[in-house]
Amino acid sequence: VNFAKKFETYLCDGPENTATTNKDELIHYFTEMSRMRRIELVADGLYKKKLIRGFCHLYNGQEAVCGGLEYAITKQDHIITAYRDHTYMLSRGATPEEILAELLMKETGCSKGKGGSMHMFTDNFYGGNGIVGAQCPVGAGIAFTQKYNKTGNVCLTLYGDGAANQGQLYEAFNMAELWKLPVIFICENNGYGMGTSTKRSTAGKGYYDRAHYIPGLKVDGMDIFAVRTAGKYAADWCRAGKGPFVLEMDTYRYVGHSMSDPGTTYRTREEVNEVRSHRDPIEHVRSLILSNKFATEDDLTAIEDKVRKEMEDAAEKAIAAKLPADRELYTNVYIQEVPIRAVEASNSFVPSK
Amino acid sequence: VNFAKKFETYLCDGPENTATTNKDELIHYFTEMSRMRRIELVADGLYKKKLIRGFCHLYNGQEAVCGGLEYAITKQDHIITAYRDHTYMLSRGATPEEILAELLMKETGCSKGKGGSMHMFTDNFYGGNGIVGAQCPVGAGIAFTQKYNKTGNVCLTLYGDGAANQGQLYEAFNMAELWKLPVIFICENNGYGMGTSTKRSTAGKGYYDRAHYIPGLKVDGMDIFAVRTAGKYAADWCRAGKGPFVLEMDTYRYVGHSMSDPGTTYRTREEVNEVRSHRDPIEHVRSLILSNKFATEDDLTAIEDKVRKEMEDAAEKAIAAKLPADRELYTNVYIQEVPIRAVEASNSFVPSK
Amino acid sequence: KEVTVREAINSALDEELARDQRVYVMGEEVAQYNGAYKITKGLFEKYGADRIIDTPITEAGFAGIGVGSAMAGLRPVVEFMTWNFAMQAIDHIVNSSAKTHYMSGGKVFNPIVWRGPNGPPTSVGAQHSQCFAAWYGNVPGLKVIVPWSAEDHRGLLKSAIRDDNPVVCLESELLYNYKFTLSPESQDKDFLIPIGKAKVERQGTDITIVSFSRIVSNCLEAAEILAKEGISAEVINLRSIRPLDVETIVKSVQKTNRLVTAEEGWPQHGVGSEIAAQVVENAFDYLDAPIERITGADVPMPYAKNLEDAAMVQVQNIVNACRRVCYRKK
Amino acid sequence: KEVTVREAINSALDEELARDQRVYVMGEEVAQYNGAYKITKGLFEKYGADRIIDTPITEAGFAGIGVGSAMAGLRPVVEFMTWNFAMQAIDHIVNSSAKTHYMSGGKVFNPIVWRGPNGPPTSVGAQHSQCFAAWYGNVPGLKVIVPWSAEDHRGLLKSAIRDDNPVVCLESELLYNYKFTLSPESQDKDFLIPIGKAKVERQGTDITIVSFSRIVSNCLEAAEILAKEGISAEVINLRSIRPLDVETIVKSVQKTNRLVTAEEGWPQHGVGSEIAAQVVENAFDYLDAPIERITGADVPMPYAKNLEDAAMVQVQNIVNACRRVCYRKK
Ligand SMILES: Cc1ncc(C[n+]2csc(CCOP(=O)(O)OP(=O)(O)O)c2C)c(N)n1
Ligand SMILES: Cc1ncc(C[n+]2csc(CCOP(=O)(O)OP(=O)(O)O)c2C)c(N)n1
Ligand SMILES: [Mg+2]
Ligand SMILES: [Mg+2]
Repeated sequence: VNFAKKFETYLCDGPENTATTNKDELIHYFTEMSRMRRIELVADGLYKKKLIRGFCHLYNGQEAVCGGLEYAITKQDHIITAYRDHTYMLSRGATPEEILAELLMKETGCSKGKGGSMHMFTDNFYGGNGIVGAQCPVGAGIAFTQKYNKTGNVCLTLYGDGAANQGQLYEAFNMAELWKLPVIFICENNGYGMGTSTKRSTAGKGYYDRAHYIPGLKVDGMDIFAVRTAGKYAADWCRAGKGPFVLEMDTYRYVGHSMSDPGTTYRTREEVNEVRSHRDPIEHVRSLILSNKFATEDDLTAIEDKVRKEMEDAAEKAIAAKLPADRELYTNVYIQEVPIRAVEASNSFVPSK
Repeated sequence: VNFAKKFETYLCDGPENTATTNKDELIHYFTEMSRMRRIELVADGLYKKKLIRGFCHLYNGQEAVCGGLEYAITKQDHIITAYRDHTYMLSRGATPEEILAELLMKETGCSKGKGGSMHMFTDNFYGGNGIVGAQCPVGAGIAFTQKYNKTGNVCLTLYGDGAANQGQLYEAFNMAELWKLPVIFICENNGYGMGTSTKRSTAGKGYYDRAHYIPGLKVDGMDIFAVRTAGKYAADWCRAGKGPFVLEMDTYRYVGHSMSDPGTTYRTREEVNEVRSHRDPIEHVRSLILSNKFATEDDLTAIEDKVRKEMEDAAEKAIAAKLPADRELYTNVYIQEVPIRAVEASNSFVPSK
Repeated sequence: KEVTVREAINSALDEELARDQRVYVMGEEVAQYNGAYKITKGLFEKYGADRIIDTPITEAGFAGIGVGSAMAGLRPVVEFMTWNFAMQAIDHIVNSSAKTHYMSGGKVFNPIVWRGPNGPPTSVGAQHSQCFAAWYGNVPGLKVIVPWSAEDHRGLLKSAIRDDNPVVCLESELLYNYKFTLSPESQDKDFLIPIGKAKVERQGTDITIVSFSRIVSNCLEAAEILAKEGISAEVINLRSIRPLDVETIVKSVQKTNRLVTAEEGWPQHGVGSEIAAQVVENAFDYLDAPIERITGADVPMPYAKNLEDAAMVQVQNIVNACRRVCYRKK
Repeated sequence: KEVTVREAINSALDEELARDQRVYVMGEEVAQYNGAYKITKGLFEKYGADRIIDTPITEAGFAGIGVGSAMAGLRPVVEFMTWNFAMQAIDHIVNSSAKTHYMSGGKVFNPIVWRGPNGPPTSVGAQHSQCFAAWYGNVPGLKVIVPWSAEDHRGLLKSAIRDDNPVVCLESELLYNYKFTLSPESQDKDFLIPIGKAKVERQGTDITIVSFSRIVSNCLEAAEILAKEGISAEVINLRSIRPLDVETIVKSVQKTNRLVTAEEGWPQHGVGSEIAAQVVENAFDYLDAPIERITGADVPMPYAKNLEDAAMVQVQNIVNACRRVCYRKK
């Protein structure tokens, strides 16, 4: 595959603007990205039925970033992101059921129903963080442990274009470079932080060159192969002990910021439709499959049907699951189970010993 | 005067590497920088006599920065800095007596004895800030008011090489550029933040190019004319509505970080002596005066004697002044005088109405 | 006139912007988006980009800019999208804004209002549900207002904007849609409520219930229930946490001899603790029963509805506490 | 063996670094400079640059790095040069470290110790003198220790480093030079003091004085003065603010029937407020007099010595309060 948009490079040569793939891989990527798209659609539906509440940030449109990055690293590498985290759970290996159960507030949820949409965690995935920008130094810290323990693993640290202005990101850049931490800072530039366009939030033009002294690449975040190639390049850089790397993913969010945002007051419908019809990451893979005759339209529809069924089954199970037991209110505050004061002191929790 | 070290420029052409001056100006600068040096020596002596307590950060060696900047702007322009602020008080027009009285905890001090070394304030000078980096966005805010009120004035915002890594500086850079605020960010790079050299604290090489999208100059901070020239250039830039500017002042602190730091464990005596003997900002002006025969050695000694006397007189008056009245503990907490709880509630302050 | 709390805040901002050219509004999404919670609706259109200012998501930075602009002569109203995010800026609120007037011996002023929703909304989890009343109320140099009704929001916010001290205004997202009737005088564009005076929202003789912000509603509901049981509860709306109007509380306790406090925040070192301590200091001999404090449960806020309900103050909790305090006669 | 508090902390760090390879120390000037207050003296030389790490002056950044490294398996001890500067990082202490174990339903751990000097030293003014005991003590998910003696510092800090929860350790710069005798057992490299238990430092029968950190010294001095007047004071050293050992306090008050609290922090929503409230909840019927709280004056800390002395808790203030509480018999 040749990449439609070439990488823009900063302080590095950058990888080739092409990647090779094969039938199995393409089908796999198509399937995985379809799963991501579908789980969000299911979440959207459940939200509208008022079964999910609170903030719920969907990922529709950005799937190539999440997908491509996972295939650039190994499961022993680490990922941390902000609150838009459902698909990262999927790509890291969590089951749809534990994700949807979390959204549905169930004890079978990945955080026992205590975290919610913004706070999901699984193996080598650290959430699920609600404070814009805060995950950036935390990601550098995860990379710090890799270096300390000489594991050879890297940490992918994701943040948005809005988050990219947060001062603590620059503090993390500085220490990551000083200490040569194996962290890849990845800006998912989807054009907006809530209702604010990048132009209004950010001076300067790029996000891939923002650390000034750290090399970077600007990547077509709608092309899973470009993402994968860039991710591998950056991971190799880190693993070679050369320190941190910055990636800017040029991507787009189709939906509103969270469920309460229609997502249409600060941008036009045309803008959204334009991206949907010309740059959709799943359609890109679909057309590669079809043009190479690796599968027929019907084959792909069959995959989509399977994926839909998977997610619907998961939702059904999650809906059927139980809410967390009342005592869960008081567990996991500390590692030890300790007495904890309730709203009425007289009802305070005393763990049975 | 031609500048020994040329400006390094970033995203701008920069000014000429030369300045013109005259006898009066040279004598004036010599006098003013001598006053700065002397007030710090007096403070040092009073500290050693235990008349001054707590943190006390001296400015010895950096006088050309404080001096040169004052002559680059007008008294209607604004300045904010960190805790190393005594000389800025002088250059902004405060009397030595109110500065020393503050250090000596007297009611005649510029902050009535309530602020101390780190917290001094005078007209269009906003301190005197003890939290590293915090003054940076505050300075941008002072500039915000200038733009809002269309005064045409600028705000000089000073910070150290250590402070330059603080994330809030980058947040301030971003908003200053987005909103085209007339703020000059000035890094006084004296080589160290406490005991940490710039090499160990800061990735990347320069401080003048750190905002990435904001133009900057690296300036010989030991040459008052270079500082003045750069300051004027930056102020013109701001006044033209072109937004913020960054200056890096290459300077040096002769003394320890604060009084408890001998300043010799993290650098060699040779390093200090080398700067003292080859780059001293006051000696530079002295030699210009002498080589141009604008005055004799004796004339200059006479000036120094006068300055010494001025400072000693000020110290004497400050020593003779009274400590703040007891009730001052409770005033200025709020603009209004309100009842305030004392250590013992029963002694609480009730303002007489 | 019936208005929502949202409308009350909006009108207060509007009137103060109109009244004083130095007043401006700054925060994330406050301008073109009309506010994340639509508090600033229409202000951008009316006052323009110079006075209604969208910021990047950089709380420390714009808080510092707010302080600086105030020191240099303006009167900013800085919105935090929620107070949770203000933790990134708390150094400026405390060290730059609260302390500077004192440190400068009275030379430097920074008349600034810090406002936004505080405490738990619903179902947004641990990082978005913290109540900061106790923290900010701890800090000399700050005033802290906690409006409940539409009248409170108008009168206190307008006073805050005209106050020369930094003022923290803790609102509640859940209140934004609540409707209240505005008296004619509270509709006046110069309607001000003095900061530091509590209001007795309901007279009673048997027990005093002290609360602030949204929970005042719960207390009034609890009082209705208690009334049916023959317990006459006096409900005090603090209106401000700092200054704390101990006088009004003590006066009430001297009458009722019983006290329950209710707040959304965590219990330890909470507003209720301070009130209990002060009542013991000032009215010990009048107390006929221990004081009960109703607070948010001492846990990070959980997401699941059943847990969250158990973690938050319900009307029933207040009723229970009042019953205990009243029946436990000595 | 006589040691200073500084030496006690240093030895605790040294032993834990030796014991567990996952423990590392990070902060400003902790390595090559041996610590701004020389707490980490010699550790850099002994353990090297991989485990004793100098950071740039970027509290938010290195606090976040600390949390991340802990989540991924290490056990950082993060020094803030003083707790005042930790306000820049408080979002990480609260939102990233205290809440994550809960939010993840118990999946994510972050065993991290946050330590540094807290409260007023002398003559450093308003921005460098704040006490944060009440704030951090407010937050579920954190443990907060407040050591006083050399033994406390060793035993509590070592427990904190071995604890799987985030622990805030509030020290006092003024204590660093204080000398204490270490018992043989407290010199043991596995000497641990359980977090959450207060210690009765002095037995007494007439009045209970509760305090923590440096002010425990003042209380003991006050007790000596009171003893001469025939008042037998029991002095309780809290050792931790969270969990707060109410049981020990209540037991003491049941015996003495009188209570005075003393702390360096500001009064409103302070540790004393909480103790007063809890004692009223749990031992109301035992109280023979109102509780008095001695606290830092409710002002930003002034620089001038005479004002500062008046703003800080002195032995005499505690004596005065105890006298009032004891004479005011009913
Ligand atoms: C510190 C902080 N400030 C504000 C918010 C509210 N908020 C949540 S998401 C968001 C926009 C973030 O935009 P971006 O970083 O571009 O990420 P995206 O939502 O586009 O993925 C804002 C302002 C927050 N959660 N934390
Ligand atoms: C946020 C914060 N962290 C730490 C400190 C302690 N501290 C005071 S000055 C200083 C060094 C600052 O160095 P630099 O910015 O280079 O300024 P210089 O002292 O060289 O003028 C440090 C670490 C502080 N005051 N504030
Ligand atoms: Mg975005
Ligand atoms: Mg420096």
